[in-house]
Amino acid sequence: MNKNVVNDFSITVGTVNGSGSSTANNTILRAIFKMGIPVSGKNLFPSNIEGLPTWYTIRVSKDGYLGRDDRQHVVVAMNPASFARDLESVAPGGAFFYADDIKFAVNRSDISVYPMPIKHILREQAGIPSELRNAVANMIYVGVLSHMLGMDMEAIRAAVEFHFKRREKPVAMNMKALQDGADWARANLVKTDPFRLAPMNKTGSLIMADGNTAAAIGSVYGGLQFAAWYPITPASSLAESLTDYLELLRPRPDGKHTYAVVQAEDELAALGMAIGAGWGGLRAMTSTSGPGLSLMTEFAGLAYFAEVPVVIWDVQRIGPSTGLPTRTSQGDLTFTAHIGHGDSHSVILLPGNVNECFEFGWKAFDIAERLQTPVFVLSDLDMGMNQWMSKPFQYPDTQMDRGKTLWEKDLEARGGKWGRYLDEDQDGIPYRTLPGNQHPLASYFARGTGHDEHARYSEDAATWHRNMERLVRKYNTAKKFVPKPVIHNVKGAKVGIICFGSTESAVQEARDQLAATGLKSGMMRVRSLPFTSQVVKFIEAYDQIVVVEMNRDGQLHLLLCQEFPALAPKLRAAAYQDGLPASASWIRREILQALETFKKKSVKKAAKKTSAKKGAKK
Amino acid sequence: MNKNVVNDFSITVGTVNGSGSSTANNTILRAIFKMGIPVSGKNLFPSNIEGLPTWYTIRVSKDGYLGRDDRQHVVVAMNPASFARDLESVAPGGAFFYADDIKFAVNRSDISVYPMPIKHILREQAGIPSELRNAVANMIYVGVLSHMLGMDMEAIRAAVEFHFKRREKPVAMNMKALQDGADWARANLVKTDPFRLAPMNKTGSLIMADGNTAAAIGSVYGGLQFAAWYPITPASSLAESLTDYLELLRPRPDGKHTYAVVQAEDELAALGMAIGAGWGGLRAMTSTSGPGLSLMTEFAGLAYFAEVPVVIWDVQRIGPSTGLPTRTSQGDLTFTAHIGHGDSHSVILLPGNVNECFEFGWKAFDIAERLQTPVFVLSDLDMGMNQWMSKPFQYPDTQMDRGKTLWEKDLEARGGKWGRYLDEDQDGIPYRTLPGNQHPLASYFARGTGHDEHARYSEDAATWHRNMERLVRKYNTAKKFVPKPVIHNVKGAKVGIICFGSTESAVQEARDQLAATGLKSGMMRVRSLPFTSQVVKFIEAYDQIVVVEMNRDGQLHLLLCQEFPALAPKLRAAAYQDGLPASASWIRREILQALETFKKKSVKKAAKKTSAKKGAKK
Amino acid sequence: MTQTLPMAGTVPQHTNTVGLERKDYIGNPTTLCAGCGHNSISSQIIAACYELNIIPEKVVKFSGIGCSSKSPTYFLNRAFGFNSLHGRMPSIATGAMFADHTLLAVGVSGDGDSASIGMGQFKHVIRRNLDLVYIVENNGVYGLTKGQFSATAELGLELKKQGVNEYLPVDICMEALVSNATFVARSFAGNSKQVKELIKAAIAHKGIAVLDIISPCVTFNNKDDSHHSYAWGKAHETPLHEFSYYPHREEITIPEMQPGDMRQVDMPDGSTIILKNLESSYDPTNRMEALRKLEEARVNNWLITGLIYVEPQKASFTETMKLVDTPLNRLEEKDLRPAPETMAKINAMMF
Amino acid sequence: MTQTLPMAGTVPQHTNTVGLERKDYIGNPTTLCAGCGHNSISSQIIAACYELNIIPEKVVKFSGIGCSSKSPTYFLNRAFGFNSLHGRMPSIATGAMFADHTLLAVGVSGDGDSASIGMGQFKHVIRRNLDLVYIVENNGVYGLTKGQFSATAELGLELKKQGVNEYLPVDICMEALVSNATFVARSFAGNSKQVKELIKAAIAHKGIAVLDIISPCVTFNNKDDSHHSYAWGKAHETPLHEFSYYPHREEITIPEMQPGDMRQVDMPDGSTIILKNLESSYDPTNRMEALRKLEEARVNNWLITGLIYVEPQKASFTETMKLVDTPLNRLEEKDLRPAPETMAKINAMMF
Ligand SMILES: Cc1ncc(C[n+]2csc(CCOP(=O)(O)OP(=O)(O)O)c2C)c(N)n1
Ligand SMILES: Cc1ncc(C[n+]2csc(CCOP(=O)(O)OP(=O)(O)O)c2C)c(N)n1
Ligand code: SF4
Ligand code: SF4
Ligand SMILES: [Mg+2]
Ligand SMILES: [Mg+2]
Repeated sequence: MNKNVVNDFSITVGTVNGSGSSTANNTILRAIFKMGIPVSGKNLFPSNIEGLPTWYTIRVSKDGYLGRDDRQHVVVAMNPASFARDLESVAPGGAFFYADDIKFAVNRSDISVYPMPIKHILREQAGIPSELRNAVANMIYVGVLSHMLGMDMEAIRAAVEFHFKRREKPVAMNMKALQDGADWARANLVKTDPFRLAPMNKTGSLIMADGNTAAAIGSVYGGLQFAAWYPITPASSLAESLTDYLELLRPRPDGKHTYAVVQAEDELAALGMAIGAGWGGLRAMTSTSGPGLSLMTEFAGLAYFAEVPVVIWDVQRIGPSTGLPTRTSQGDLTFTAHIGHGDSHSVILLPGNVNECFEFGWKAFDIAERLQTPVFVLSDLDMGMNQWMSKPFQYPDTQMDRGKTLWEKDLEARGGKWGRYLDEDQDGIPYRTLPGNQHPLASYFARGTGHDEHARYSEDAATWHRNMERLVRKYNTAKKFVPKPVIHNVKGAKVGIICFGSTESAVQEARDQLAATGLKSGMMRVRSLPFTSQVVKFIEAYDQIVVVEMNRDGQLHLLLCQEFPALAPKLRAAAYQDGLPASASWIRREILQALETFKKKSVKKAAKKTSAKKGAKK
Repeated sequence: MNKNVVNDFSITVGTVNGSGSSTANNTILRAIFKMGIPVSGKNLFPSNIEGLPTWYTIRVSKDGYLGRDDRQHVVVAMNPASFARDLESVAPGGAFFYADDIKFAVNRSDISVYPMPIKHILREQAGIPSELRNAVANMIYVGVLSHMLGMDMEAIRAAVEFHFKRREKPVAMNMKALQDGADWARANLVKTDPFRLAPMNKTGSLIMADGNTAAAIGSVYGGLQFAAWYPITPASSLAESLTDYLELLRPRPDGKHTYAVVQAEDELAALGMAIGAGWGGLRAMTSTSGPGLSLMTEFAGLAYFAEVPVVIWDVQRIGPSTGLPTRTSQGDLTFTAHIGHGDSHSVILLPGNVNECFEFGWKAFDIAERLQTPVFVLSDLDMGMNQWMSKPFQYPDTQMDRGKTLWEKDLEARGGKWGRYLDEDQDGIPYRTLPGNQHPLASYFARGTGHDEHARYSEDAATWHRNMERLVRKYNTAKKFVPKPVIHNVKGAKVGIICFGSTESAVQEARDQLAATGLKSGMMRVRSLPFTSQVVKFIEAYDQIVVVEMNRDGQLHLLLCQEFPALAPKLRAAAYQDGLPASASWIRREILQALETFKKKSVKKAAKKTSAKKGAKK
Repeated sequence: MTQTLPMAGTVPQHTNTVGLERKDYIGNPTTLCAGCGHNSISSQIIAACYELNIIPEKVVKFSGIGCSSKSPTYFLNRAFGFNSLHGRMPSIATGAMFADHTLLAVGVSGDGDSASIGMGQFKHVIRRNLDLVYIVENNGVYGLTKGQFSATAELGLELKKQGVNEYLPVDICMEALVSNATFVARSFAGNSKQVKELIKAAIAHKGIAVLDIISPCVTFNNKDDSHHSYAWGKAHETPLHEFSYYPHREEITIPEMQPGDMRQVDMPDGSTIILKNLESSYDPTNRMEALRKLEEARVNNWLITGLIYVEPQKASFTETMKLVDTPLNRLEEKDLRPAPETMAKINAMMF
Repeated sequence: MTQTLPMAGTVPQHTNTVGLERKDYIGNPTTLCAGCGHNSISSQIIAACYELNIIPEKVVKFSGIGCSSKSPTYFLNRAFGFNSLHGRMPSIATGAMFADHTLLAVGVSGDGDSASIGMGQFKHVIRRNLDLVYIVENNGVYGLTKGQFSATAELGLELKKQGVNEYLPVDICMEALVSNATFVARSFAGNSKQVKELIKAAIAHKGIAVLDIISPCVTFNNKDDSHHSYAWGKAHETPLHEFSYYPHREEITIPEMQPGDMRQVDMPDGSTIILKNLESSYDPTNRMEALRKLEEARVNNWLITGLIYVEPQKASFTETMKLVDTPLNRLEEKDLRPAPETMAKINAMMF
């Protein structure tokens, strides 16, 4: 028997989708979390409702790494269709559990193999309604694993009770199956693999949640008043959670609502409605994913130009086009930055974890209303739909910023003097009034056509130019309001790594690995566009900058080159994507490759290289 | 009396729109052209059908400069509403003609002032139908000008006959009014201004046309088979001309059609239909402007990813949003380059003049079918809707390139071996079959979702990655097929100017002016994305590069910084736009300002500067 | 039949009961072509609002893009307005009405705007019964882009530059009806009185009120035999009834009419519509009859005008969504942000 | 009533007249849920094509996005196909049909795909009468995104995760009809025979043929009282007639019927539809009657099935556009590029 490997391995379960395995897998995840061990789980599911192979992979990491581990240590095979592949995927020395009704030859001797009589044990479960049999069957493998890996039964019970909202019957039914699985394993299996769980105390202060739920709750704490949306994976659960949490958190004795959530007929209408509401003075939002965002293009331009606050969540999936609807990506960044015809600048927030999904959920409204502009929040499928350990959500530490809004009394105070697009404060942000304002000088006519400082239609060249330059001023002002990057400077490091979004933990892990080989690096996680002053400082502080991202073209790298041409020669992209969540191993590989390119020194060569590399490889 | 100014001045006519003045103004333009004098005309019209001020400005330039002159030498005021403004606009020493029924005080002594009894002369015209009175009134000022400036009456007649397709009655009616105007001027006016026309022989080998017509004709010579479009200024006339020229150039004895032109219900449908047709193997296109292009975003991504050839003309107007529908711009470049969510690379053609509108009209199909990808052609309102002198259109010098298409016999020849997305030739371009192909192995299922080499649905990570990398290879291959830049290298010059599209002549003029002050510069007009190898060579060859463009954000500059980060530090944007066509004067000013920024040397300072400038000014 | 002006006599002739003059309802000078049907409709909107004593600040205007969609600039200058995107007026109006559901929403669109690019939003806003007066200024062409056929152009219409239209027209009223609109009317810009009365009733209506008003484009589609021309409209208009709107029930004075000659529809706000039958009796509360009438008109090329369908009692969209009485845009942080105590509870709800 | 299989006897039982077996018409194994209505419809498409002796290579398939839109993968593997974007099948099909107008176009869409996001394209492709079999697999929900209400969900439908639907449903057939569809039918996936016969007739039809097929989503919307469930369909289906399609007129053998019991519709390709009256006689060539019947069904919650409307003779879109006989995608440079001589002429036409 190998030397024990404690709290540092991965578990992957292959099942049939629609078979209810997510309950089982979440139980494992939560039980491990409850044992105080850092853990993360990723659902790799098909774009399909029922019957196709699906995988769930759990990373147990005593060091707290949450990125995907691309080695498979413990594999559970419940699906004949993916059996061969699952078997092959087990890392040498790993453990392979499988439902013994699957009749395939198991021809590997370099791993521990454990057949499980799932069907048999299931048959012994009494009174299980037929539609729940598959789900219960899955609990049996959880039971087997619990014994074999050393999962705490009380932790498991906590997870099961949480899942079934403490409803006695399902809890009992599932715990029974689970226990039977564990008992069978105790009686019948001999452990030959090294993987073990042992309680720690690293998760006590944390919660576990997914980013979409966090974003929804954050939005409710942000005072959300209007949301319109259209169903799309992986964003749907964000909008669907809004109603749940609005009902929970904003109930009124008279049963009436301080909000409306509308399922629109498509994404054009969804953003249109949100813009109408934002223009009307509501904290308004929509949420979507790539294809929906593409459809929102024309309206995004209107909101930018008519200066309407609205929040647009894009839970990124892999594109272009319909792409892989159930696979993650960071591929919408350049598109969002330049969305819409004509000149425009998008304000973009880039949450890096579930906690920030909550935080940006409420902050996005403050920023949108302060700046009177659409605010895009780019999350991704991995962050949005998977369960992550997280710091508990923190109640907003600032009051709502409703921006420069003038009501009747304000207009009276200023003797009615006001112009919708006047730059009174020289920060590019004008004052606005809201429909319903009864002051006789309050009203104005909003439009996507050229307009002067008083919102009057104008085709005058100088007026057009003045207005567009004010919008640049406003974008500059935005730097004061958007979240600053998170920076870890490292003394003596020459290499600075830049990343954003959900890849942070995997990048951290890759950096640790590189540091172990002697390559020290600083790190900055960018959290917004426009880039704030800290961004340029970080880039200046290092000799070589590598931008890590989960897309093909190195999109953040492109935007940084645009914004800082003088620094562009020392920027390199480490971009990769195939739909799977980031892993430390590809990040490390891509960083090293990117650093290689610095060895070719002269500007001339470097230029060629970059353009060639772009072409040939990235 | 001042010294004569011959063939080097501008004429601006202010009228009411919907009053038929375009006939009159085109007559002036064409008559001057017929006299062999280089000339250009620009219509500055409101987004409105009737009743608002509109201007037409003609530049007479013995040196052949076609850019807008922002000085007004000869001004004709026919519209009471713009009278004051028109009067004010006359450059000192200029000439001011006006309809004497407009009762405004003319209080300038630094210009020559000529009242014209338009109404009076009009009253003397016999038998003019009431709906034509305004149009004929305009011919009277043409007559007055013809005498005062020395326009050749035969040249005028040629223009009038052309306009009225040699129909006797209207020709006679208009020539009469014109002659009466001329006669009146001869009898009553004393010339005190210096502006004169004198015949030259610089236009004999040229034609005069607008870019939209040229693009339509070019498309017909390209073998256009299907076009779908939705009306939008300034693109409508492109699509509307298609039918005219298809009927003219592709008639058949049986009256049947080898093409279809469909007015779609919106731009989404227009591009969708064109994609359907392109997928089906037709030479298919659509034409639109900014708002329409924004609506095409999702479909553009589909065409990129499913690899469907289709041509998309974007006749740019000024945005963002509805913006100014009748004003020109080069503002859709960054948006088009990154159109659609996810990673994508657009092939973009950038015609620089009417002749290239024709040429790219046919070439775009060859490129699209060769590459199996959407090809965007970015023209603009100035180029598309105004009449320009041009080299005659040249019959295509290459045969149609239908790309890698396999019909029944081809599949037979290869024994049915074929995969829709196989990279057989390692150039990233796969082979395709077309619906209707009766070979039993011909068919495949096209989709915007992930697919393998045989077009089968796939969510496999490696397959996705492989396919996306092939698309990069294809984009690299595109460099072989897109038009190369036009380059004027200048020995000893340290400054290189980059421009694109309709600004070329104005840039040329600005360069000549700068050269006169001792500042030599090379010049490159970029004609496509991806950038070909000549682009990087040009940049490398100069110490300082200034990118001139008619937009706010310096969009080509941004794209060059992205593509050539190593060279980015020596790139500066000279970007400006207010809806008016480019003039040498702002270009000169912006180039000088951009060059100023090079004086601040250190990388650090330069970086700050660039980002600050971007914010504060650009 | 005479209509008593509300509270006539108690205020000087030229101000209405809210103390405003007609000029308080006007907008900027029009920039549309002289004679454009859209201008007459703007005038009737002005007249209707003035006569109904509406406070302009209580109105909010919406439009898409087109000549028609420019019109909101030409009436009710004191009202907020949003000239949005081509075909997208309905969604903008929807969101905005949630901001202050106490406002009166007036939307103006064109046939291109609503029946071509905007078909989807047009149908769906009706389905949700948004409280909106939705006027389609229908001229059969795209005016602003210079006269291309719109989807309401009749089959066979021939225009100089465009050739012959090959498709059957979209019938705005029929579309509204099958989308379950609760108020559907057709009128003709040449019939100012009817336009005005219908607008008044549409304003009183709760929920969506679709007004398909044939509004000639004098520049691009006014040939005598074109179905959207003044001449054709005048020759073919077939009113379903003489239509009158009474803001207060008490004021109805119809001395010379017999009950059999008329039909009365009570609106939820206490106002009343009186339909005086012309040739035959038409019941606009019967959907089947409305369908039949429209189909009959289509087959026979009749320009039927008047109230085609009304269902006065159905909940409007903002009612369905059960909003608090205060306009949402006047709510404050305390109404919107959950209390700090709730945070711990929420965290506890996570695992 | 018996239907004679075309040329029965002359070929072995298991091949059709074009020498193909049933398996030549199948597609990939379905990845939809077991029991999904969409699968039964795919089977009937396969059966109809097999029985009609259609050459699979002569078919082209289109779809949008959704579970329904995946189905073209599950039939006619030997046909080209394009699985396009959500709601945009009609435009893709339109363009493609100009590439080869001799092909048979079969489009499959969902209720979300056609009635929500795709409303505009759905209506406009009908208006143009594109030669397309347009099947809407109607289940009242968005299957692929896990069960949200679609625009065809009935008012009051309650789903576990979604709550209660507050809006009146879009009626696909009514929409098609008012857009002047030339063939409108409704069926129920549980009635395979009728589905198959209607598909055959739709294939024979020239121009657009809209088939609204209630196709239960067993995973998200199959409660017994839901209007798109198997149970409800079985309980409420009310066929308008017994519907049979005969590819060749000569083969009709209806010994036991009296002329008064039946109605015959001749299709332009020489095939015939026979409608055997059930309770009362319904005339599907009468638009007014079709409107009435749909409205009646709506009011009474009947699931009427069968051929609702047909207008067999109208020109299809590609006919209207007067294309040459050769498929456009087979034309060559000489057909497409004007001769060199023309260039000078064109230049001379410029000024
Ligand atoms: C997305 C988009 N496409 C096209 C246009 C150009 N456009 C402006 S108005 C208009 C048509 C307006 O027609 P209609 O709604 O009938 O209004 P009308 O001018 O006839 O009153 C079009 C196509 C646009 N503004 N936006
Ligand atoms: C633009 C866009 N928005 C949203 C989606 C997500 N989406 C995929 S399928 C679907 C709904 C499908 O519903 P329906 O057409 O009724 O088909 P069903 O699955 O019910 O058969 C949606 C909204 C998408 N693919 N594209
Ligand atoms: S073009 Fe037609 S619709 Fe537009 S303003 Fe003129 S008359 Fe009216
Ligand atoms: S989810 Fe519903 S519609 Fe989709 S495959 Fe399953 S049963 Fe069919
Ligand atoms: Mg119109
Ligand atoms: Mg559905």
